[in-house]
Amino acid sequence: MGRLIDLCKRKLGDTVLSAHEQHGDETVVIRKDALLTVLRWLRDDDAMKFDFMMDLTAVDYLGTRARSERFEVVYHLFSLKNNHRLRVKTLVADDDPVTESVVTVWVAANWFEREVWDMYGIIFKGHPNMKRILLYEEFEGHPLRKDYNIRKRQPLIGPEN
Amino acid sequence: MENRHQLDLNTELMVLNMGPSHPATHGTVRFFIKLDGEKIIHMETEIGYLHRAFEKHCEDGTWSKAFPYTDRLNYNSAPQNNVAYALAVEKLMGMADKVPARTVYIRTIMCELSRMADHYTNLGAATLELGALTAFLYFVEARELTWDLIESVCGARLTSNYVRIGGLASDLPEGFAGKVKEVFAKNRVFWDEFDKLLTKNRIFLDRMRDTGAISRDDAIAYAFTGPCLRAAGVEYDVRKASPYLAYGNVDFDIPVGTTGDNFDRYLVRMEEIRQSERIIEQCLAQMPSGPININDAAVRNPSKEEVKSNMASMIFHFKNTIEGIQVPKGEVYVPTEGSNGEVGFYLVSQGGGKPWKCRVRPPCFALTQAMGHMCKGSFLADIIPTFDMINLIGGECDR
Amino acid sequence: MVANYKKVNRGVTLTFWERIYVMEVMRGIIITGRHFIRNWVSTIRSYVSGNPADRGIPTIYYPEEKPLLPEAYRGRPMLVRAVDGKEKCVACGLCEVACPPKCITIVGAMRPDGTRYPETYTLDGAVCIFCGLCEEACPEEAIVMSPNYEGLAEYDRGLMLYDKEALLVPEEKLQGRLDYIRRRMFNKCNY
Amino acid sequence: MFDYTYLPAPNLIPSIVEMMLKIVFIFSMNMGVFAPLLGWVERKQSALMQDRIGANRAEIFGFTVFGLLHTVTDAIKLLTKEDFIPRGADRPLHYLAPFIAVVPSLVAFAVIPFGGKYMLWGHEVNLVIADLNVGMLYVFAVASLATYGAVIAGWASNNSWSMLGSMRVGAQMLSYEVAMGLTLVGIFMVYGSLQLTTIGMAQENFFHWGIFLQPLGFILFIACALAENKRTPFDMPEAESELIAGYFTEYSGLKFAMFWMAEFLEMVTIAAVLVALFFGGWHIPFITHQGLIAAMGYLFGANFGAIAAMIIHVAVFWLKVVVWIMILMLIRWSLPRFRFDQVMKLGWKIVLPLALANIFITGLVLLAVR
Repeated sequence: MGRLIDLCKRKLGDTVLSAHEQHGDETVVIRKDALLTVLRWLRDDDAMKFDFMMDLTAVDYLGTRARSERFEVVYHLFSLKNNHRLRVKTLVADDDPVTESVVTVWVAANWFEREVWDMYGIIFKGHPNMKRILLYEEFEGHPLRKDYNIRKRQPLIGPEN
Repeated sequence: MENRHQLDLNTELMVLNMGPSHPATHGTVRFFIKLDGEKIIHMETEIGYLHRAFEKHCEDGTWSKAFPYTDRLNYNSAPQNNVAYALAVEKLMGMADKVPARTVYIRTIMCELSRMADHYTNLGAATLELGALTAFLYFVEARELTWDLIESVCGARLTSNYVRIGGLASDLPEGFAGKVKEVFAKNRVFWDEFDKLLTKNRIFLDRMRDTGAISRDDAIAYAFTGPCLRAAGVEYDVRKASPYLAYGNVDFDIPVGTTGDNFDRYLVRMEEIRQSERIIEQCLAQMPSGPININDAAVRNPSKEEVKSNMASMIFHFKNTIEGIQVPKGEVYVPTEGSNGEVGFYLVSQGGGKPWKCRVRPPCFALTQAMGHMCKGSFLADIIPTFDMINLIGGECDR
Repeated sequence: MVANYKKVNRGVTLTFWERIYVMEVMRGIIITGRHFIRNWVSTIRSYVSGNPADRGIPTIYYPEEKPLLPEAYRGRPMLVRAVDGKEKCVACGLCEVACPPKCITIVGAMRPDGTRYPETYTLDGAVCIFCGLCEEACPEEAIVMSPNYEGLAEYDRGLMLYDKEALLVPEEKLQGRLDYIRRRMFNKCNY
Repeated sequence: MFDYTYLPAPNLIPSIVEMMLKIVFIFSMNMGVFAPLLGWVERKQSALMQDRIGANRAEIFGFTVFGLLHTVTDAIKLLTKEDFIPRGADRPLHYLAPFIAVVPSLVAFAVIPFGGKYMLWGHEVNLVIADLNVGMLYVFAVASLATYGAVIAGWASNNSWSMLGSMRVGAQMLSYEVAMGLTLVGIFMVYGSLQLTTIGMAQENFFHWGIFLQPLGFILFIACALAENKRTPFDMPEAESELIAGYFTEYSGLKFAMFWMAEFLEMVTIAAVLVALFFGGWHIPFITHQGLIAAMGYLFGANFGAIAAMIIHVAVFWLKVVVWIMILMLIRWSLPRFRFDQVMKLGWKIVLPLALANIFITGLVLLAVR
């Protein structure tokens, strides 16, 4: 197990649901309700100091997991000072796709969260502007969900003429 | 109405819709601006006009079918995206250290060539939009020469589709080093002329200096990467922080700015062109000979004779093409230094021949996000250099 | 052999002359004027001599002059007609599978002598992205990316649906590309 | 105050003929040669500066004439284009604006001498349409009228971008007109006249050219003239990457062509004023006006000699104008553009004080010399 995972486990205890290291990438899966406090700690703690939120995305594990763990919201963090990376995940249920927004922790999360809402339909509570970003407002469905057919047609929009 | 002179003059705010078809927005972004006179009070950015469902397409095809789509992310520096994707898949397959040394060096050269092409385009376009069309065309000429080099290797200028999992599509052409030398000699002249035309030109300086500035802390909070982050004085470059490809074996400088305004971004990019030349020259000098593909029948495409003569090769060839290269279950995030910033591929495999998820971290997505922050309080005309130095590439931002 | 961080020189100091714009205008004019005069002279020289190489301008007069393409160039995909007049294609369908935008459709059939051939082979030129993956997938060297880049655009998408006859080209015309595939893509450099 | 001598009183018919010929000449030079040809010159010159070829495809029977025929195709295109008026535009003003823009740049030429005075068969020919003794003031007055065209165009278009453009035009023209007037005061002090023919004659001696007597005034005047002309680096009102096309965003067809023409004609006028004030007008360096007439008279006889001298002088004048147009184009294609506030700063904080200083210094030097 990696150093960062040990540190996380020691500090966070049972907030860490699971952790693994693969190809040198350290990953911790944390409980959804503790997300904001954990991320804030990761950002501010001297041993962690994850000042960059490099990437925020989600993965749809439809059909491979229980529906209560269908979505994973994935945060890729990077620390400039310590030059290390950590992947933080949190599980989001199918029937209640809501999680905390981390815009208050990293401003950069703003658009990334909008994109996840756009593509996966996961709602970020506390986000200042939860609108679609890459697609248009009239788009039906969330295209990166695994149950969205790649050949699906969208209704025509626009003025009548 | 906290501004006093607004109260005095009873001015009315003007709402402007800049783009998506506006000369400065390249047709791929829309700014919603509230103006007080010429001063920007509020600005919202809207993107998505070039969305092409990159991730969905990648999930639909096999692992190796994603390469043509990665070309179209940052189309100014397509080979870089190819390399970034290939590195991620190779890491996921656990064969990152088995890639032949020659491939590593060729990939480095292609990355740097495309970085040069990207910076030429970007700097040129920035000056074009500031009105100096001649300087723009000098850099376009330099870029054309660079793209000719890329074309002679990849077979296409923009849609290179050059890198394969565990190797490359083809070897370098004969006499490549000589051609590179020729092109660099020409490009240096253009670089010097461009430099003389602009760097000390007071009009240009006044437009670039202290416009679109972002502080070091804000740049970090907005997850800036690449030249824009380094212009703000943050010493972060993936090539240095976690060397990949051959970057650990070459000697080069990474320019860093101080205040993070447009002029710093301009200077950082200008210097990076020079440093890329250095890297390429060193790589060409160190270039090892040998194969360009990994020696693994389950990954590489066998030659046509082999397919016809060898039963095992033929089976692998058909299996690789139809089912796709088998990638073990797992997930990986590989950061690389694109010309705009950190291009990271986050791949999830559930086993089998198709990616479960193929996410690219687009650098200019994060950069464009900060446009409103950077332009607030400045003039309408300052949007143009700021937006240019951000270097929004629609293909990458909107995917 | 390491990368170093280096501060760029931001404090560009301007001399008095540079600060009052005049010097910069003069310098700019000298640089662009040099290009102007050089290109003027060379253009006139090429008009007089009739030799396009005299023109110091990189622009190519396109339909009259053709660009020199590198041998790696990927143009329109073409089917190879073997020397005996038959298609090399055996309708195995690998290119159909390998094509990322799925622009190829093949219906295979059997000749009386037992060899397979494509009864219809349709390539939608409006969908093709010229990636060259079909060429790599083809085990028979039957589809190659020809250096042909002309006539690819039409006003009607239906006209861009190339059938087998439109795609078939005698082998000797594509020899350059076939050599390139054998030599540069799949030779000793590739085990 | 007004000097009425330019009125054709003594011998009416030759004077009217002379006047008509001069007007036709200037009009055909401007509208027939410069307005269409400058488009071609600009294209070709910018192309050669930028290592390109430039427009060269329009042809008649296989002849392309170095792309010259593109002026014809341009004219046909602009004439046949739809004349588009946006919804909500002020139609009368939208129509009026291009005329207001183009006319002043045409009539400003009336006071610029393109040759000296010549005696032909006992009739004195003065190669200027209207030899006003307030010559330059007239140019300023007329040139400032062109501002109205741009402002009205922007306002009448019912478009935010045009509006911003016209606001910029108004502010920029106003500030630079003040400065432009003051930069030339030095010249007027040196030559003691506002009349352009007098200034022209005073520059007979090569070392009395305005450029040598008023170098600072010359530089300031070029800056102001470029700003008045609204071309890069001072093209804020029409900055294509900021304001699309500024005040004429909503214009098409012939009305667009008129703005285009106005810009080119203004450039010709500026070049002509530059030549008349600073570069010796029609004079050939080191050859006096009378000297050339006498030399030509010796060769061809008095009358035909005067005609020959006239032709040479007119040719020299236009040559100088063309050279200056090309230099103005070089400047236009070499430099990036200012930001709007920087232009205003330059106008009010640098050019204007320098112009005042120039007047002061000129006055001191004149005092000391006399």
